[in-house]
Amino acid sequence: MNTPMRFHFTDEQTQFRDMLRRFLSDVSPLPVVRRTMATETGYDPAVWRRLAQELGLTGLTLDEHYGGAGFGMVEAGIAMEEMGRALLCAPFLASAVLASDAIARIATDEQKQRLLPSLAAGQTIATLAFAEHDGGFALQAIATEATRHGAAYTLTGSKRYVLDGCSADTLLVVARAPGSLGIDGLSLFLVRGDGSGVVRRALQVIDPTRRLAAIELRNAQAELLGTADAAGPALVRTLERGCIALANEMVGGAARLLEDTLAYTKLRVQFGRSIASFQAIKHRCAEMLLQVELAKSAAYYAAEAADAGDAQVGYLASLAKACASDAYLHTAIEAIQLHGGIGFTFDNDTHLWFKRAKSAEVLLGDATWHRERMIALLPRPDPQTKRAEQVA
Amino acid sequence: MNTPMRFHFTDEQTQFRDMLRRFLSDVSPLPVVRRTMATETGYDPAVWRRLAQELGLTGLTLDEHYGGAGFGMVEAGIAMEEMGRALLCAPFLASAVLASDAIARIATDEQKQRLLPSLAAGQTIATLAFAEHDGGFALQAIATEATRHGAAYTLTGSKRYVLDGCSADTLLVVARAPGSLGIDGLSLFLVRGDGSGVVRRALQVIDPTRRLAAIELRNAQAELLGTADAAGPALVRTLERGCIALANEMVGGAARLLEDTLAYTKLRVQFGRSIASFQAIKHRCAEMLLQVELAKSAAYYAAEAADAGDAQVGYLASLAKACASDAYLHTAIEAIQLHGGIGFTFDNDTHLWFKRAKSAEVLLGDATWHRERMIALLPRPDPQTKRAEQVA
Amino acid sequence: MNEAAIRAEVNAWLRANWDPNAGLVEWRTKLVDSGWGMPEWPAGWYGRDFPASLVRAVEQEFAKLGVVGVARAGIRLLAAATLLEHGSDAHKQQFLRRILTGEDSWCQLFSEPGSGSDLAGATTRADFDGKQWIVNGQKLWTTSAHHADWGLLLARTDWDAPKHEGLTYFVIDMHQSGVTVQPLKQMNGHASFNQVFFSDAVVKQEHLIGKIANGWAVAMTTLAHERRRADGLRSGYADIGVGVERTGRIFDEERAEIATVMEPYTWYPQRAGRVDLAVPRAFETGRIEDPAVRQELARLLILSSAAEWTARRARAAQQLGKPQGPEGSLGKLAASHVARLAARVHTMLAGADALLAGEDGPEAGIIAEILLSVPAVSIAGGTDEIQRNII
Amino acid sequence: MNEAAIRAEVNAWLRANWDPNAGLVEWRTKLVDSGWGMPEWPAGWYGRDFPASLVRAVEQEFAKLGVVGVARAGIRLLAAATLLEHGSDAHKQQFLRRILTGEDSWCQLFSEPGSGSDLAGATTRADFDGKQWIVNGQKLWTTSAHHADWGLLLARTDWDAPKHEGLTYFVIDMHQSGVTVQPLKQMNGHASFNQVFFSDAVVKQEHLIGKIANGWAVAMTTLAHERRRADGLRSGYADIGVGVERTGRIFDEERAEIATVMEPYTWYPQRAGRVDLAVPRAFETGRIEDPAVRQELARLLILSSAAEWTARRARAAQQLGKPQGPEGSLGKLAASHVARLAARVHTMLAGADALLAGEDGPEAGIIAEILLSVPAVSIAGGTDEIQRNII
Repeated sequence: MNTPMRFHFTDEQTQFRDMLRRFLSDVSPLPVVRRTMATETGYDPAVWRRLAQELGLTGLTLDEHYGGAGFGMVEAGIAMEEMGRALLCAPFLASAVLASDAIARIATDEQKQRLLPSLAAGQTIATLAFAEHDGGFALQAIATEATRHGAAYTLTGSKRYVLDGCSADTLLVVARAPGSLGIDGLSLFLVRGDGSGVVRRALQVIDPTRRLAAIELRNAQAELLGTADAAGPALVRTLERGCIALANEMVGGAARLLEDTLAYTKLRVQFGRSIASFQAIKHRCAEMLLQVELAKSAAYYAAEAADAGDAQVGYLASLAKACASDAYLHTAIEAIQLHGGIGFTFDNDTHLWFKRAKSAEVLLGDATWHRERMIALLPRPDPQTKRAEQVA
Repeated sequence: MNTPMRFHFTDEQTQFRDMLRRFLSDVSPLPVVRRTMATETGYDPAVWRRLAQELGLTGLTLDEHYGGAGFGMVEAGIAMEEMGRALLCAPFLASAVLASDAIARIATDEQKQRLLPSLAAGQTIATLAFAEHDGGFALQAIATEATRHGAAYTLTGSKRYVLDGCSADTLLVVARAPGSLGIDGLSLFLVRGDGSGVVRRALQVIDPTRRLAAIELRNAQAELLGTADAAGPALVRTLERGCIALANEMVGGAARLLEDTLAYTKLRVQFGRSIASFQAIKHRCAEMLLQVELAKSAAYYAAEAADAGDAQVGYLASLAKACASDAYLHTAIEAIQLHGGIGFTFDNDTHLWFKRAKSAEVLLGDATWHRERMIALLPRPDPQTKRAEQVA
Repeated sequence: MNEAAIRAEVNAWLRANWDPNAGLVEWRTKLVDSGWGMPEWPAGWYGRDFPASLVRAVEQEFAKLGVVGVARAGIRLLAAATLLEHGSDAHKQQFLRRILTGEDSWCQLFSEPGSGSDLAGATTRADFDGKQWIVNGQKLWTTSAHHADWGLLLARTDWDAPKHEGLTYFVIDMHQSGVTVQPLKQMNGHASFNQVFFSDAVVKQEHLIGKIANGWAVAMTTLAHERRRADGLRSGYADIGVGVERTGRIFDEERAEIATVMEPYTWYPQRAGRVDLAVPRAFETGRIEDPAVRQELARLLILSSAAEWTARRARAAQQLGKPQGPEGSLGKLAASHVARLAARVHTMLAGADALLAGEDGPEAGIIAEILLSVPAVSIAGGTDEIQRNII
Repeated sequence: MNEAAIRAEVNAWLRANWDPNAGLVEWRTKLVDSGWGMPEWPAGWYGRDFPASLVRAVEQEFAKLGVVGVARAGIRLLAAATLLEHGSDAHKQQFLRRILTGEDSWCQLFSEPGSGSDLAGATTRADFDGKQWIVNGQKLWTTSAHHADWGLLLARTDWDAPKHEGLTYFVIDMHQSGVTVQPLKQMNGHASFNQVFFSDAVVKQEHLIGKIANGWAVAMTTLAHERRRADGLRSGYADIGVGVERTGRIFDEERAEIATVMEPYTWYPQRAGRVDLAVPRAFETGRIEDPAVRQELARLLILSSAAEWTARRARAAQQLGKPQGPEGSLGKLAASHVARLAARVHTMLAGADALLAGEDGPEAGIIAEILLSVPAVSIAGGTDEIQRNII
């Protein structure tokens, strides 16, 4: 990296985190999470309103100009981390991160002026509908086509794994120009969730705290956002930010699981002694701790790099996502097992994070996919560097 | 598998193993190993003679007809396992397994009659020279070319990683017909180690108990063995048997390392108690034991399958090699670390097996290569089987 | 005794008495009284004091004809073994017969919340009120409690003695208001275990097994038999009537009995990782072409095959009466490795669909069930409990 | 004291006295007497009783001009710290000055074969013959013994007392016939440590440090300083004279001094796995095209980057005076993961060449040295020993 990294949070950022942690444990403690995840929409509008009105989180990274707070990826990461800790059920990633970022990057000033303020205020919820059954989260694989009718467009295709797709008012649909390939010819369209030619269906998910929808588009009315056929590169950036946000969510959940597990093992007594005193348990906890701290470092670094405009942010986003995916899942499995049989029961909370770890692992591409992407983005080193570093 | 497997050794095989173990600890204890590995040829002709004359090991798998014992892959596996335990330095794999098997499969009866008896008697040592710098152990990558002159041939090319290449009297060189590709057009040739146009050089190796040579062939005089351009498929079988033999050698070494480590940790006292009583050490040892036993099962199964003429022997050979490679290396690293600082010293014997594990891991293709090969050899299941097994 | 003669005798008896269209209990009653149902048991108690070799011979004769044996499902036989060793004649009189006929089903009430595998830490209390025992407390990890008639109860009767010496062993009637059985819902939606709550539940004075404060010793008997029989019991049904088509009322009733007992375990194949689905799905999804998938799939095939072969080696050695090698004890450790790796492979194979469950999920939700079940393998402490409860 | 003033004063003194062409000892003698060489030390003993903040300021002034400081290599400063705390004035008089000038080099004689990290288990004996101490026994894991003039010796003087209470701390003259130093050859061919054998070696009565049987307490002082200084010492040379071209006799002599001390550690970069070589070699060998290699390489890059960033986070927190989080203590665990994975990647990248060493091996043997060195990372017990001995 050429940009000097801080490797720590500013006092303001730490205060923001503390405030957020208190707020979430207040408005969304686990009983609320359990109640919310059992509802149809999977989130609590009242909580969402308080998030928006009392903390302005819904506009966290949007320009003040649009009623946002104008913060960067680091603050978004802190928010995601705390939400991951608290298992908050809310369309934050969908609306406040992915959709907001996509509009901010791609839409025209007029469109931003029209769309962002209500998003920033949390009055409308938007989501990014790009993934499809074949190809999953790869933009290159998008098959949904846009047909132009003068200034207007209609979209036809099937979107899947759409975050909060059923509760979103506004769908930002990625579609391609007929005959285009790869990320060329991709455009971002605005589609009303209740628009004609739009059929939404809630998918049965492995993680009840993160809702997904399948969306069928049959000649759905759509408004082009920004320039036609040129959204590809911007969308890549948006998804990278999504990965960084998700990586931060994951380390929040993993860290919380670790704390709970340490507390539980210290508490739990077997054969007359705390099981934490069993050396083998200690070693497993140390390994969990390592995984969590490494993943934190990667997630924090990627967020800081994004704000610093680091040219390698794509590489770092994939690194953070892959690192956090493996760490979170490992931590979750260990947490369940170290809780003993009770950790596998539904009344014990551990599985809620396990399921979140599982969905986060797969969402926006799994670790294998991001490891491959890392190498694809790796710059070929010039022969000098190697010799140079050999002394180090 | 359709052939019924025994999953145990016969009493005769167990007696053969016990006898061999006693013999090796008698003729090649570790001090002898250390002395031998410091010699130029890297093996002890006296020990080799005793192996041949007292046990007839050099002809273990050759037909009685050629002065061999006519045993199968299981017995060869037992021999390799015991040699791996004892770290025997001898050209057994090169001469008694690879070279003998190749001749037996490929050569004409007249050639076998001429070559095998002296191999069986251990009077001559042969090795299989097939690997080359580019492509390593893949037959497909062989570039050495054979030029025909009437009935005679000359070979030109560079062989590398040739087992005991400098001490072998007879080189079995694999070369291809000009313009041929893959394993088509490969022939097996007999070349005298001291023949004209043959330049042999001992390579500096990571494992002093297993010697390798680089062999330059410049219009070297060669005798074609068997039919021209048709040796490919037979050589594949020969190398598969080599992998099974090597897998058995590896489990022998791994099992021995495990035993030594358990003994050492029980012995070693720290803070007033045997370190074996530290739970974390126990768990590491249990994991080592699992790895070793799994690798044994795979190595034994492959050997039994080879003798049973199992059609999947290629798949099983790669499975056994990959399994044993990872298990042996894991065991060796753990063994060194559980021995504490002393385990890293040259005077402690652990590193001798570690180096053997390292060379065995790479020889005849590493675990990644064999895992890939396994899948390539995997038969596409018919849709029925799945449903059928679902109930199981 | 001469094996051939025994075989002839049992065979003749079976041909004379076996009727696939009889009622299950009706047949078993006849079988139990004949002494052929449990030949290893004492002659005085429905048995013939047969040594293992002859028992095996008898079993083989049963298998040949596909004859249904005595009830073995659940922990019935553990209860019986315990009663045979520590019970009074009255106990044997009252319970053994109905155990073998299958009329009574039993459950084990040992573990408690928190105590995990430390059974001696039990805090469920039993107090004698002068004419009967009053039980209060909670048990966990009881498998068949929801359909059990009787329970093997380990409860604390002395709070001053060292923990192993304050326990007493009872047989408790599960059909009473003081006993509440609640299924324990798991993270994967299934419920293999129950919690059992006792509030002033009653145990007749004569249903105390062994002596007061001697419960630990009695419980050890139960656990010892549990371990010894585990394998046998699990295969208990598998080897009956191989190749004999099993039609008739008696088989229907037996199938029903088995179904009831097996019900809590329908997810166990998923817990083990369903390696059998990996290769077919790799081809069907086309992910077999992905080199990274190929590596992980190969790792899984290596691990699971080697684990299976290791188990076969252990069994072969056992059958040859060879000294049991270490490879026998490794099953659990291997199983947890297999399950974790299988979950990773299934996740890779499912791609984005790994997010989905139920009808929307791959294999109609089976894959999701795998991903949500594997963490149960090798649960620290809990495992043995779980494993042992499998029939 | 005012920092600016201090900076000015030291800067002026340096400009007046610093001469790159002076002899190393000559310069250091002047430096030591001036009190600027060890400003944190007591005023009475070559120091100025400076607090850490001012010491840092002085060090920065030295760095600016690229001035060579007092001798820090090896365990000299640990010896000095121990003598300052437990030594008599005579000891300080005799040893401190020559430690700082670099004239004397020291080694630590604590660990013994078998005792591993359990130092109190020492069995090397020291017996008083009426006028001096006679030492017999063996020490292990001593780094600089082969060029040391003096040794810090922990020996047992009372065999009846509990193990911690029977030890006494001495300074032993390494140049005597009773002391034999043997390099301890490692599996990778290097020798970072020595074995030291004592047969009737002699220690002057006045070279006993502290009181008889109080050796454990004194040793604790040495170890405490060892841990506290570890980082500082390791970077000791790195941050000197950055960007200042370092020519002149004094620098040559210092380089020679460093070379001597660093010699046993030339293989440490290989032990750490040489992650820096992975990417360049992946491209050079063309193996970067292999998808399986790409996965492992990515895993390595993730692990090593995250480990480095974790260390940076710990340092940043430390510098901000924030409470030290857990991330600080994880370095070793991470390092062993990195090393193992790096070895795997280097093996994959080398292909069949991973069989070869020395000139025939990839990178002229560096790769082989990596493969033969990584097992040394996180050696159970041994590790701390090894780590701490790194300057």
